[in-house]
Amino acid sequence: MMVDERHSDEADMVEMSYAEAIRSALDIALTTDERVILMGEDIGVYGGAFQVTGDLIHKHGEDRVIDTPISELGGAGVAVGAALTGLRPVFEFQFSDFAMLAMEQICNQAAKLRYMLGGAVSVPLVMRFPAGSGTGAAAQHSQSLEAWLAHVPGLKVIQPATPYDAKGMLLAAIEDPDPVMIFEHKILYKSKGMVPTGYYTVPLDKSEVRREGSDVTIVASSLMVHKSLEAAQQLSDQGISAEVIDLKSIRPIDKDTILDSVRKTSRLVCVYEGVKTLGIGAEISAMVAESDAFDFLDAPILRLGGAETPMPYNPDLERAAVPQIDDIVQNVSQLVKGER
Amino acid sequence: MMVDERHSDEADMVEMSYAEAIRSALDIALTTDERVILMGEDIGVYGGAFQVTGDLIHKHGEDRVIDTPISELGGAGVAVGAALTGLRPVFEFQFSDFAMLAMEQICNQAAKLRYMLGGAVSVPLVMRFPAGSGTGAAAQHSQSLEAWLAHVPGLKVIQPATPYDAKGMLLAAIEDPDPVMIFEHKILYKSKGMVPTGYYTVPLDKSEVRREGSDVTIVASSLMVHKSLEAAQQLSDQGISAEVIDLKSIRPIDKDTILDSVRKTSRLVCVYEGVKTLGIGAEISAMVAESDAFDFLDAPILRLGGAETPMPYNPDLERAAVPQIDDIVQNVSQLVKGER
Amino acid sequence: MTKPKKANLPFAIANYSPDKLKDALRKMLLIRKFEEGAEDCYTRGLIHGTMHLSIGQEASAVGSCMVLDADDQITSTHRGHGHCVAKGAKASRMFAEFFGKETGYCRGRGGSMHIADFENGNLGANGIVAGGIPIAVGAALTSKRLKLNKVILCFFGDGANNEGAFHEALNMASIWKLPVVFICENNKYGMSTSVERSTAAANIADRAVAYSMPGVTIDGNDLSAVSEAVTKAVVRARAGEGPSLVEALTYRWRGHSKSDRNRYRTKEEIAEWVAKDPIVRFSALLQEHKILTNQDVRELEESVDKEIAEAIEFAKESPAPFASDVTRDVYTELT
Amino acid sequence: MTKPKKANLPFAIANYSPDKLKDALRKMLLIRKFEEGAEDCYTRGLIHGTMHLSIGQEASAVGSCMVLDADDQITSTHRGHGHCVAKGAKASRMFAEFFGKETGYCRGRGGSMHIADFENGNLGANGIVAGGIPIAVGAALTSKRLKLNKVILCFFGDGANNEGAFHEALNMASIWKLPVVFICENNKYGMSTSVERSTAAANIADRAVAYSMPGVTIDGNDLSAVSEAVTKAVVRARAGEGPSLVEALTYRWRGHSKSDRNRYRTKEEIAEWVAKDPIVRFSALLQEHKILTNQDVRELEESVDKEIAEAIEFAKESPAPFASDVTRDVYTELT
Ligand SMILES: Cc1ncc(C[n+]2csc(CCOP(=O)(O)OP(=O)(O)O)c2C)c(N)n1
Ligand SMILES: Cc1ncc(C[n+]2csc(CCOP(=O)(O)OP(=O)(O)O)c2C)c(N)n1
Ligand SMILES: [Mg+2]
Ligand SMILES: [Mg+2]
Repeated sequence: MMVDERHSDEADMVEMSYAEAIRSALDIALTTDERVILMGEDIGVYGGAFQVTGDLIHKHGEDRVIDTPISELGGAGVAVGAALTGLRPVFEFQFSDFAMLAMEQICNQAAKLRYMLGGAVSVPLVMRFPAGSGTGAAAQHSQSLEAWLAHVPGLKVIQPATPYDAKGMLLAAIEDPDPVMIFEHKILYKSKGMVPTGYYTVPLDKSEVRREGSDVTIVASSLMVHKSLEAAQQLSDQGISAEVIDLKSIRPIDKDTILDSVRKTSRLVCVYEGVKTLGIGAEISAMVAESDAFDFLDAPILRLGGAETPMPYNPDLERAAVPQIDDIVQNVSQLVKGER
Repeated sequence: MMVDERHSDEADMVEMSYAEAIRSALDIALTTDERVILMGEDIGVYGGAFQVTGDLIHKHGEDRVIDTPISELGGAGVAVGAALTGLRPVFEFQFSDFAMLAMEQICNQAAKLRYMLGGAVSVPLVMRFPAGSGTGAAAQHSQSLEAWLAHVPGLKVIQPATPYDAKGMLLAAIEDPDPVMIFEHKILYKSKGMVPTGYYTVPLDKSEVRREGSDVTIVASSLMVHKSLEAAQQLSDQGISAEVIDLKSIRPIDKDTILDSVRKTSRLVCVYEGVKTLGIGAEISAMVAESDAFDFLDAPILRLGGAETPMPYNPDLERAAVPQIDDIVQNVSQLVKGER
Repeated sequence: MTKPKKANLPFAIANYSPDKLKDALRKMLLIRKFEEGAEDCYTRGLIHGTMHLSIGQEASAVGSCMVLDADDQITSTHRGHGHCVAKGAKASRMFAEFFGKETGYCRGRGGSMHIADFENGNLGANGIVAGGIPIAVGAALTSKRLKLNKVILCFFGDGANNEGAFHEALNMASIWKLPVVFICENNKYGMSTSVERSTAAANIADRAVAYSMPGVTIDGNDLSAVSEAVTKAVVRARAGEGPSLVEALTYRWRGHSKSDRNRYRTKEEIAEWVAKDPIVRFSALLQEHKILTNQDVRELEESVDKEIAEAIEFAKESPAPFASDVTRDVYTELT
Repeated sequence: MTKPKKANLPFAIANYSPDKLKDALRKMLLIRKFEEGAEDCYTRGLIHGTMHLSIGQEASAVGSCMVLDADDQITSTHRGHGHCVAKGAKASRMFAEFFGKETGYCRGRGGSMHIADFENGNLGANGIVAGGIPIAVGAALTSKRLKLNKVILCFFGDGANNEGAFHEALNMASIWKLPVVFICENNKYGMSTSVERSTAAANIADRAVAYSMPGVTIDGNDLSAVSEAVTKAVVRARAGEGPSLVEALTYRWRGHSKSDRNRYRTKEEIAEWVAKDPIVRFSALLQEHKILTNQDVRELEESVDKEIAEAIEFAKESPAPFASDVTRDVYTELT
């Protein structure tokens, strides 16, 4: 599950979990910028449903780390209004699923205000969405809805896959003048990686090649990056060289990195946890299919996405509902061998 | 703007507007099935913001044609609960944009209840979403959000483009045991076509070839069907033979009809009004790119979708934000000539 | 059920038969032991996911549901085991659901947070706080429109009362005079946030004013008080006079869910409420009024223990779903 | 502005300078004539889209905003022209916006439903009913956190009070004691649905109880009554004591929007309210108290007429956006 972190110049790296890395970013932001506030349900003394905010309330006080009532729409709207007028709120949805209640404020207000007002304002708002399955929490607590938000102009949408990126991209998001939506996979919160203790940022609009390869490009995001890397390792035992791209940003999509890779490998597989139909793999596939890289393609573009179903409770069904390492290995191998 | 209606056996066809065709379907359903109720804002004496329900309240009474308070989430939830327990509600969102407030009830409840309950229940709910731009109503009243709902398993999502389909698909939707979401383009409400006065249904899962052609397949939906047909006419003057498919259903997508056409024409262009990124064209493109029809493709798959922006108020900007006939002609012609 | 109350007797004693009272105690015990059993199975790794236990809140579930006729309906919450048992569900099929089995109420697809029992009128728990409130109002609309004469009880927590869905749903129920009773189980906290810190009203029942419906705050650990208040509300609903809001003050002994570290409340507070155990209170009341002997209660407990043990056995032995059925029941099969 | 009220004098007369009163009347006239001008341009096809006129409601906009300091803020609604003018916007840039021009407040991107004027503290109209309510609360949170001492007035309609956003936002404003004043302009109807048919409360101000804040229902066509109630609420907000709810009873003379056929109300009702014209009333009050003469009023009207004519001219002459700029300002340019 650990990805090698090659890109930091900082000397003082320590091992942190993904959740700790986020907390470190929040701590730095709260400390250095008095405009930053945190809002969310049970993020105070409880420390957040996934213990991401932890004990920040004790250090920064309940005026900065604000427990909201269970009011997702209103809470998000308060954050929008605060961002519009001078604060820099970082809003946590307890589960990304509950953000469905707040789509109006996110997508009708935060995303559009700058444009509707002719550029007169910015909305420096960050929202965090714990997403994904694997916890047995069933259909209303396990969704991957990033494709919805990535469909909305005015938002920036990211999915960091490592502790390093989780911290660096969050710090970049807090500084960004526009609304940035961060999808965090719940299963990643406990994953570990080397992370600088101090301040640094990671660009919000760049993908990253996590493993180089020549036979096929796998574009994956979030938890699926790790599954794809594991699959690539197994594929290499079969003599198949897979390049793995960590998508990281889904609005905007880093077209160049993906097209460069496809021009090199001639094959593309998109791996994502959200429902396959109209999930982010649809966009990546379509983007490549309409580009000049189309001419380089030697095989159909494969998508491995979530099954066309609400997330089931039973653990075997739950596993069957999202791409697993075996699925990736088998499908990629068939594709490369021309069997599909 | 009128599409020739070739597929009705009924003798007693009359010319109706799209809005009248919907009203006719609602009238029949209210008359023949006491479980059917209509719910929505100002659908009673006002007749609906787009005068779709018209004077149905006078015929069927305010117990059947129910003006809700301005409470989209609660209203949708009431409709879900009613559908779950024996009624067959047809819920009108005044503008599809306001459905953002009700995503929770639509996508967490209506779409998932049957599955979460192991098949013990059905949710025979119909929701109507007046969508699209062209009215100068700006960013919060002009969206095309069908891609969001088409991403959600458990829902059926349709976009009828003609009065004939609007009525026949609505009657089919009301009979369907599962939640059916209908996107109606506001600009189509006044468009006319021949419609049987009596009862008939049109399948919810079938696309239709509206114009046959051999050089390129244009898959379009809703208002864009009409723009594409007009473009196809102009293209034929340039010697380009375009096949135009009216998508009609976006969940499920009628894969066979599209693949058959692409196998014949070797070129595919998707035309849709929703934001290009992760709009329905992304899914169609990706579906073709991963199918065996991929091998038949002679050119990249083009998408003409909405611009990456909230909808502007100024009419010139508004026109620039969605595909126009000229854009279709120009892009298709370039594609066929190998210029892209 | 609606006989005039006898002077000086608690409502439940005055209005219910000994059998019905005994059944109420049995249901309370069944809820308690069901949840203790579920907790134990969870700890032993036999159940996955998460669960929200209502131990300590049994009086509000049983005291409310005992007022209903068999074909009345309820909507429930993430903390819904008690409501489910109180409305007549079998412990065996509930355990089977938690074990993810085909014999579960949701055939293993729903789990604790989506437990439902349509045959007995439980329209379902809900993973979305306040998600069930508009659904209950919709069920009440069906009852009224189709003249089914059903009353719907809508359970939700104190935390849920700050959701917009609460506001919109109560308003509609009132303007349309629908047969629904809103029962707020106020256990002082949402996940961790107290009512004082989250709700700008001294009593949640005060909010009834905003919807022109009666609102009452009662001791939710007193089964008799609960059934008295709910009876009034149900009578009103059934008479076509519209909804009511009943706020039952109670407490969950356990943490919010299985991952709670109880940082937001004190041991003393918990102990104080454990001392108000609704089961002990109701059992004492029945003994005081000679409805049951101490021996009867012991026998009841034993029979419940046996039912739970058998239910867990049933769940363990039941078949699991096939992974290949993952997309089954997303849509209704058209035949 | 917060001087003690002189005995027997209407609040406005007792508390405001003649200049300020005259300016208030001028603003009311400006709103009226602005909207008449906009309506005329619309009818003549010079303005497209739709618009919601507040003719008849001028007292609540002006009476509220005149209480504010220059850097206080407001949030407005789809029926927001009046609030915008009252908070100090220029008619010329408003017309330019309606004409879709680069010189408009939103550079032609927003139109009537999104008119805003940040420099003067108008955070914007909103196309979403109740959409601005949580935003106002957020602005109040900023004011409190950064100690800006700003008060935020939050305008919304009677229809908006049934949205969940209303409930959630008022609750948060109250528990956090934020400096915001909620002003419900109750003009008896949403688009067509009357308050009686949609709202389960006799007065919308009654709902303040649910949020432990003061609530008051006033004659919204009486500028003095409006500014009196809003002054109380602003003083309270500025003192850190939290929000208030002011319900101003008023009426829109015109249909809901440009496509309304007025089927849901009678000619008599409209006539009755036209007779309560807030401008006539305020003008009469000023003349009664010798603040203005009839001649002064006529001069005011003429100067406003001139301002409107020039504003329309400005809008017509202004440059339109380039179609190629369609995606400009979706994101902030990073420099
Ligand atoms: C819309 C929504 N927001 C947040 C949650 C997470 N959550 C689950 S239960 C809960 C607390 C609910 O409190 P209350 O309504 O008082 O019920 P209780 O748990 O006390 O029984 C929270 C915040 C959720 N499930 N749904
Ligand atoms: C969320 C939402 N629902 C519905 C609408 C459509 N709509 C616009 S204004 C309006 C009526 C609003 O009534 P009220 O709040 O009383 O304001 P008024 O128009 O009377 O000033 C409606 C239903 C909308 N814009 N937003
Ligand atoms: Mg609680
Ligand atoms: Mg109104």
